[in-house]
Amino acid sequence: MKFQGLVKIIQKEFLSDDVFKIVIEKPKQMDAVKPGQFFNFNVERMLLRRPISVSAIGEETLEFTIKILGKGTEELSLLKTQDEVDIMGPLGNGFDTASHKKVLLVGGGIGIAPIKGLGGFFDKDGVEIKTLLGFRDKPYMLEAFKAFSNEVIIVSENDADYRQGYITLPLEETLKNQNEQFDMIYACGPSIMLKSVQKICAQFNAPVQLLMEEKMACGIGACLVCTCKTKSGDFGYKHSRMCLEGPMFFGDEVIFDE
Amino acid sequence: MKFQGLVKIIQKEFLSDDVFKIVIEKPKQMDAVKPGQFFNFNVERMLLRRPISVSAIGEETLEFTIKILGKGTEELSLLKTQDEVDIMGPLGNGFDTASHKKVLLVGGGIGIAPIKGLGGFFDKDGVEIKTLLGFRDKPYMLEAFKAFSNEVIIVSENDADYRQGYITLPLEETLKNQNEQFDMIYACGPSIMLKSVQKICAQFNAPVQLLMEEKMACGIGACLVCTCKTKSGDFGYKHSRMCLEGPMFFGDEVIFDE
Amino acid sequence: MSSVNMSVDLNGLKLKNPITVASGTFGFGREYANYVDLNDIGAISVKGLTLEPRQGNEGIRIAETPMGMINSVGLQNPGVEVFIKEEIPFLRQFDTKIIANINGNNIEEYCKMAEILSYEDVDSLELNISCPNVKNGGLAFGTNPSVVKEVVSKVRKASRKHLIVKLSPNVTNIKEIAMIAEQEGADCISLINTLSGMVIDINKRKPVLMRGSGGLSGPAIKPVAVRMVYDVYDAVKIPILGMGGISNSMDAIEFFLAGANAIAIGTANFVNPKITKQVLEGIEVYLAEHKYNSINELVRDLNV
Amino acid sequence: MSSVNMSVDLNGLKLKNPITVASGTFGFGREYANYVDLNDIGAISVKGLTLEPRQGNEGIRIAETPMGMINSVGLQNPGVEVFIKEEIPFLRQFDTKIIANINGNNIEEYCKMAEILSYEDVDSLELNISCPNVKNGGLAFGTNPSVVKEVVSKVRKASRKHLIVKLSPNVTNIKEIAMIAEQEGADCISLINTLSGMVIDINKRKPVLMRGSGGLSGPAIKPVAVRMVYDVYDAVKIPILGMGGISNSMDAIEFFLAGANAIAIGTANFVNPKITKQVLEGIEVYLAEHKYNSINELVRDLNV
Ligand SMILES: Cc1cc2nc3c(=O)[nH]c(=O)nc-3n(C[C@H](O)[C@H](O)[C@H](O)COP(=O)(O)OP(=O)(O)OC[C@H]3O[C@@H](n4cnc5c(N)ncnc54)[C@H](O)[C@@H]3O)c2cc1C
Ligand SMILES: Cc1cc2nc3c(=O)[nH]c(=O)nc-3n(C[C@H](O)[C@H](O)[C@H](O)COP(=O)(O)OP(=O)(O)OC[C@H]3O[C@@H](n4cnc5c(N)ncnc54)[C@H](O)[C@@H]3O)c2cc1C
Ligand SMILES: Cc1cc2nc3c(=O)[nH]c(=O)nc-3n(C[C@H](O)[C@H](O)[C@H](O)COP(=O)(O)O)c2cc1C
Ligand SMILES: Cc1cc2nc3c(=O)[nH]c(=O)nc-3n(C[C@H](O)[C@H](O)[C@H](O)COP(=O)(O)O)c2cc1C
Ligand code: FES
Ligand code: FES
Repeated sequence: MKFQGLVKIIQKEFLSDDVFKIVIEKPKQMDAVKPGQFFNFNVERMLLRRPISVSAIGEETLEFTIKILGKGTEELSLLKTQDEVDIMGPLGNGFDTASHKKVLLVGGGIGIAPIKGLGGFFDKDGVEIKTLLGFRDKPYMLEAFKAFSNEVIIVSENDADYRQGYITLPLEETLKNQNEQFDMIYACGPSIMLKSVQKICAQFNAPVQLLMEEKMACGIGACLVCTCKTKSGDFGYKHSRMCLEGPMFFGDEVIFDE
Repeated sequence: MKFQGLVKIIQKEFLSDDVFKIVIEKPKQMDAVKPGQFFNFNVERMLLRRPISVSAIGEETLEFTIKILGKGTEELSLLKTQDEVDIMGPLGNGFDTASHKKVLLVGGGIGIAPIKGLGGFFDKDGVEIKTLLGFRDKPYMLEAFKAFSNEVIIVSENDADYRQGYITLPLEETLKNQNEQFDMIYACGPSIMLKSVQKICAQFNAPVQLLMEEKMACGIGACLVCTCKTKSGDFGYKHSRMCLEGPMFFGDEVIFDE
Repeated sequence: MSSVNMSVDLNGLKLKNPITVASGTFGFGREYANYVDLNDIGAISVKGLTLEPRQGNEGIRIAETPMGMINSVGLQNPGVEVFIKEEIPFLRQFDTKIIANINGNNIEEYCKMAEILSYEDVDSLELNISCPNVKNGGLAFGTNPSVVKEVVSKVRKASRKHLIVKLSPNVTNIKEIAMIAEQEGADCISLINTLSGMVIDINKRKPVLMRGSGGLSGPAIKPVAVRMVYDVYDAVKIPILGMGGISNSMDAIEFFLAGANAIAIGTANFVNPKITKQVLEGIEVYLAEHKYNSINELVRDLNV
Repeated sequence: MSSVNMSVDLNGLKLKNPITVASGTFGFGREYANYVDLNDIGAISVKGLTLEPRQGNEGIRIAETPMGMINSVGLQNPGVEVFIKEEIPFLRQFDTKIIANINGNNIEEYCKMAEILSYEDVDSLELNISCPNVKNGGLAFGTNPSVVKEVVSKVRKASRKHLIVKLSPNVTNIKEIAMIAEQEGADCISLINTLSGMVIDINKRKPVLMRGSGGLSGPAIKPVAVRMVYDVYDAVKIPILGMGGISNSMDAIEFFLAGANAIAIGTANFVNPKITKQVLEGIEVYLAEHKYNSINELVRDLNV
């Protein structure tokens, strides 16, 4: 049986005005968790659960980093240390982390949360990590990224203390630089960013894994409401379930709408 | 304008397993509050507000005593000191407290809450008070009643430390006793109790005020969902709004169903 | 307060703003006057009126449901004559339009009321065709196309007042009913009335409401209402007064985008007596942010 | 576990307990097998099947609403042949009945599927007449009485399997449709399918779902579903499989009291994957407390 039930919150902390992290005690009967996997969080006030990626995987703990976007994440933000919350998972395929020497991590917005989990994982394996982070406003959680990355490049749309612009800028520059070769690129962020990342990586023939986000219901592949188009399939494309076949898709699989 | 808005909770305390009291700061712009009046409490998780009587009226504070019955009252029970809650009121007609020398107060179940508010009021005026209280299980809040009553009689359906049975027993005994005369009887409790109280008081020709409870929506007389039958009216009866014409009705006004 | 034009013209009924309150949820305005300035409301549709005074239904009249409520008030009201004598003069003290919501047991009663009110100081008649039709085994007038045709055309002949026809959502084809209403002379369509629903008390083992079923309102029904407004917009040319579960300005904006020219707030008044004003202000902010000059530009302004 | 008899016989379809899962909300059972013992479920109505594989609808397929959700999956499924080869053998490992939910673009497709499945190891066919009828301008089969008559009678002739007809709630008169289904040979009625609803994204200014409207499910629709089960019980003699917003055992008991012989859990599976078992246990406790010997005694056992 997969895990679904109450877990205890052992740490809760705000990282910025609207981003907080919670650390939970990992139940013994839970399956091993991979970076890029997610858990479906119950929110009492809303009908549906809320999917949240792991942002750090400890021996006996799991960390989640959550941005307040609407009522559901707002209710999660009210959780306190010692409270319990009903989660199910781990869900989804997670990142493919086959042995690499050097990887490029690309995170935009709250998409940096699963990227942090992935970085922590590679760090243990001694992989060389370069990280590109894009924020809308003031950056946060930078320490964690600096700790595991050999190099971190930060852009922000609105914070003048940092280079301004979109993450796609440093991504293009990095890939143009022939001196650096990456075994794999990993990206998570808003759909529009992933679409650009896909395009840029294709231009440079660089392999990339995209961690996608879409509204979900069951989170386990039963209801078919979370699909995106992927290239495999009889009709030139098929509708794959982000929650089960994803949320990680390879760059050359996904077809973005429009 | 009548008051509707946030008020601050300055005290919160559990009185038994499922009964708690909260004390709020009375806003300056609020109308004077009478015993038997109620406030409509907003409960975030539910659509409709929940009506709650005042159980004590201070100079600058109001007290409410609430029994957890369902989701709405459960959510109210989570409120803590310093939290704010959205209330509207005071609502309803409240008790008629025209000058009395001696009164009999009859409270059953959580119906003792408004009775406590009324006793506190009469106490200030030096009225002689006899109080009959009926509980299902272990009694609570007895100190408060003893403080203002000249005599308190307690029954419980299930607690063997007290006289067992329904409140109607001591009521009948009290009214039978020709040595005691009451200017007015006041009763609040479940509908079935009020129906018996009405009958007994009629037998003894004793004037009684009944504080009724029914599911409400608007709480101010606009939606007509909270009606009960009363004797006045063109057709022999009419449907009166508990929230506006009530919740207090005189014993000879109300027609109970069945 | 804002430079955005909020006035709307519902085919002859001119409102200073498009926020109205739904019949049966605002009494005759008196009670809410203690909480909100009635001058801030575009129009008030009063408690459903009948020719004679009505006592309404017996027993419990309300049950709460997930994000909704069902009611069975049964048109308790003092009758049209008392309305005329006591309530119109009260409401006329305020700068808001009066919509008289009329209800009948049969077509003659509807017509009689329309006639009587023709000579009275109300701004519009709202024909509530969700009433049970005694002749038709209690099924609502508004669910049978040929009955709708008859009642609307006869009421139209009985009065020259601005006429709103209020549709029942408990139908297979709402477009068909709306088109008939338009064809027979309605000036405006209002929708939706309540969905038919039931709650059973599992301890008493009987329906909470004595009549069994009642009318479901509140946020739960909003998606159904938005869909019906959207459909009716495609079917008729006359303006639409949209309602059903509106609880904040975002909800209201959904209705304008679906095709409503004005909206009504019902059940949400019970939760927040100041909601009308707050919704108005929220819409004004949205319009300004999105560079609209007038609320009328928002109507069905979908990106498609 | 309990001494109360929980087995039900839906006019030929015998279930060890009356808790089933609603089509489209439980996939083919595989996914939920990780969370709940499928042996504890009376029957599984599988994801809606079509003759050919279907890709389903494009774009966003879900929007959350107050205590509900609307979906627009568009019958994505691998087709009836793959179902037969891969899913029936999987489900047969468990002690639960298999209900094949069949869907067609036209009556011929429905009949073809019924024929094919006649020779396969499924326990019942559930005819979903909420599908859009291509011939009829996309209006659902289930909303037109004469189309219902035709499709049910033809499917009945095409197969001798136990036949459930699943009704659409988007109709004026659910009793009429149920009676036709009974008359044309349905063994059982299931209801309700989703209500038609719409959500508009006010920032993008377009309906969230690409097709505009979708199907509303979840607690929000429960009062509508209970009312329809209650009405249909009065209209037909065949058993009823009730559903719509059931989220706990109290909700389920409401449906039995309204007249359902068995119930299906849909949207609530998404929230709580173990809900089926929990509802079953909750009902057993209620029956014991209220001194019922069998679930069948609870059906429409109202105090009236
Ligand atoms: C696999 C997966 C992993 C995720 N991991 C994280 C994480 O680690 N940290 C985190 O903060 N968030 C994460 N999210 C996003 C998170 O689930 C949503 O922000 C959350 O569900 C919003 O709920 P809400 O009630 O606060 O907002 P709502 O009121 O539901 O929505 C607010 C707005 O956000 C949009 N929205 C809602 N859900 C999503 C979604 N899943 N994707 C894109 N837009 C959406 C809505 O359409 C609406 O416009 C993840 C999502 C998925 C699918
Ligand atoms: C004028 C008035 C004054 C009140 N004063 C107090 C008070 O001082 N302290 C207090 O604890 N309670 C008081 N109540 C009762 C209180 O409002 C209800 O207990 C509360 O609304 C229940 O909400 P819930 O969500 O917890 O339960 P729900 O889930 O709404 O209901 C649980 C059960 O109680 C029944 N119920 C709900 N509301 C009422 C009601 N108003 N009357 C009778 N039965 C009801 C329901 O039918 C259901 O069976 C008062 C009610 C009224 C009308
Ligand atoms: C308690 C109550 C009483 C109502 N009475 C009437 C009525 O008399 N006439 C009428 O046309 N509609 C009546 N309605 C329907 C509302 O006007 C409105 O159409 C419906 O409630 C949907 O809007 P809402 O979800 O915002 O409440 C009533 C609704 C409620 C809740
Ligand atoms: C995502 C989703 C997909 C559905 N697919 C089907 C389907 O393929 N066939 C069908 O007959 N009903 C389908 N339904 C309707 C359900 O079976 C059920 O009738 C409805 O959701 C009401 O029950 P609920 O409120 O418990 O979910 C679907 C419902 C949902 C939510
Ligand atoms: S969320 Fe149900 S299939 Fe993905
Ligand atoms: S609760 Fe609305 S009239 Fe009493």
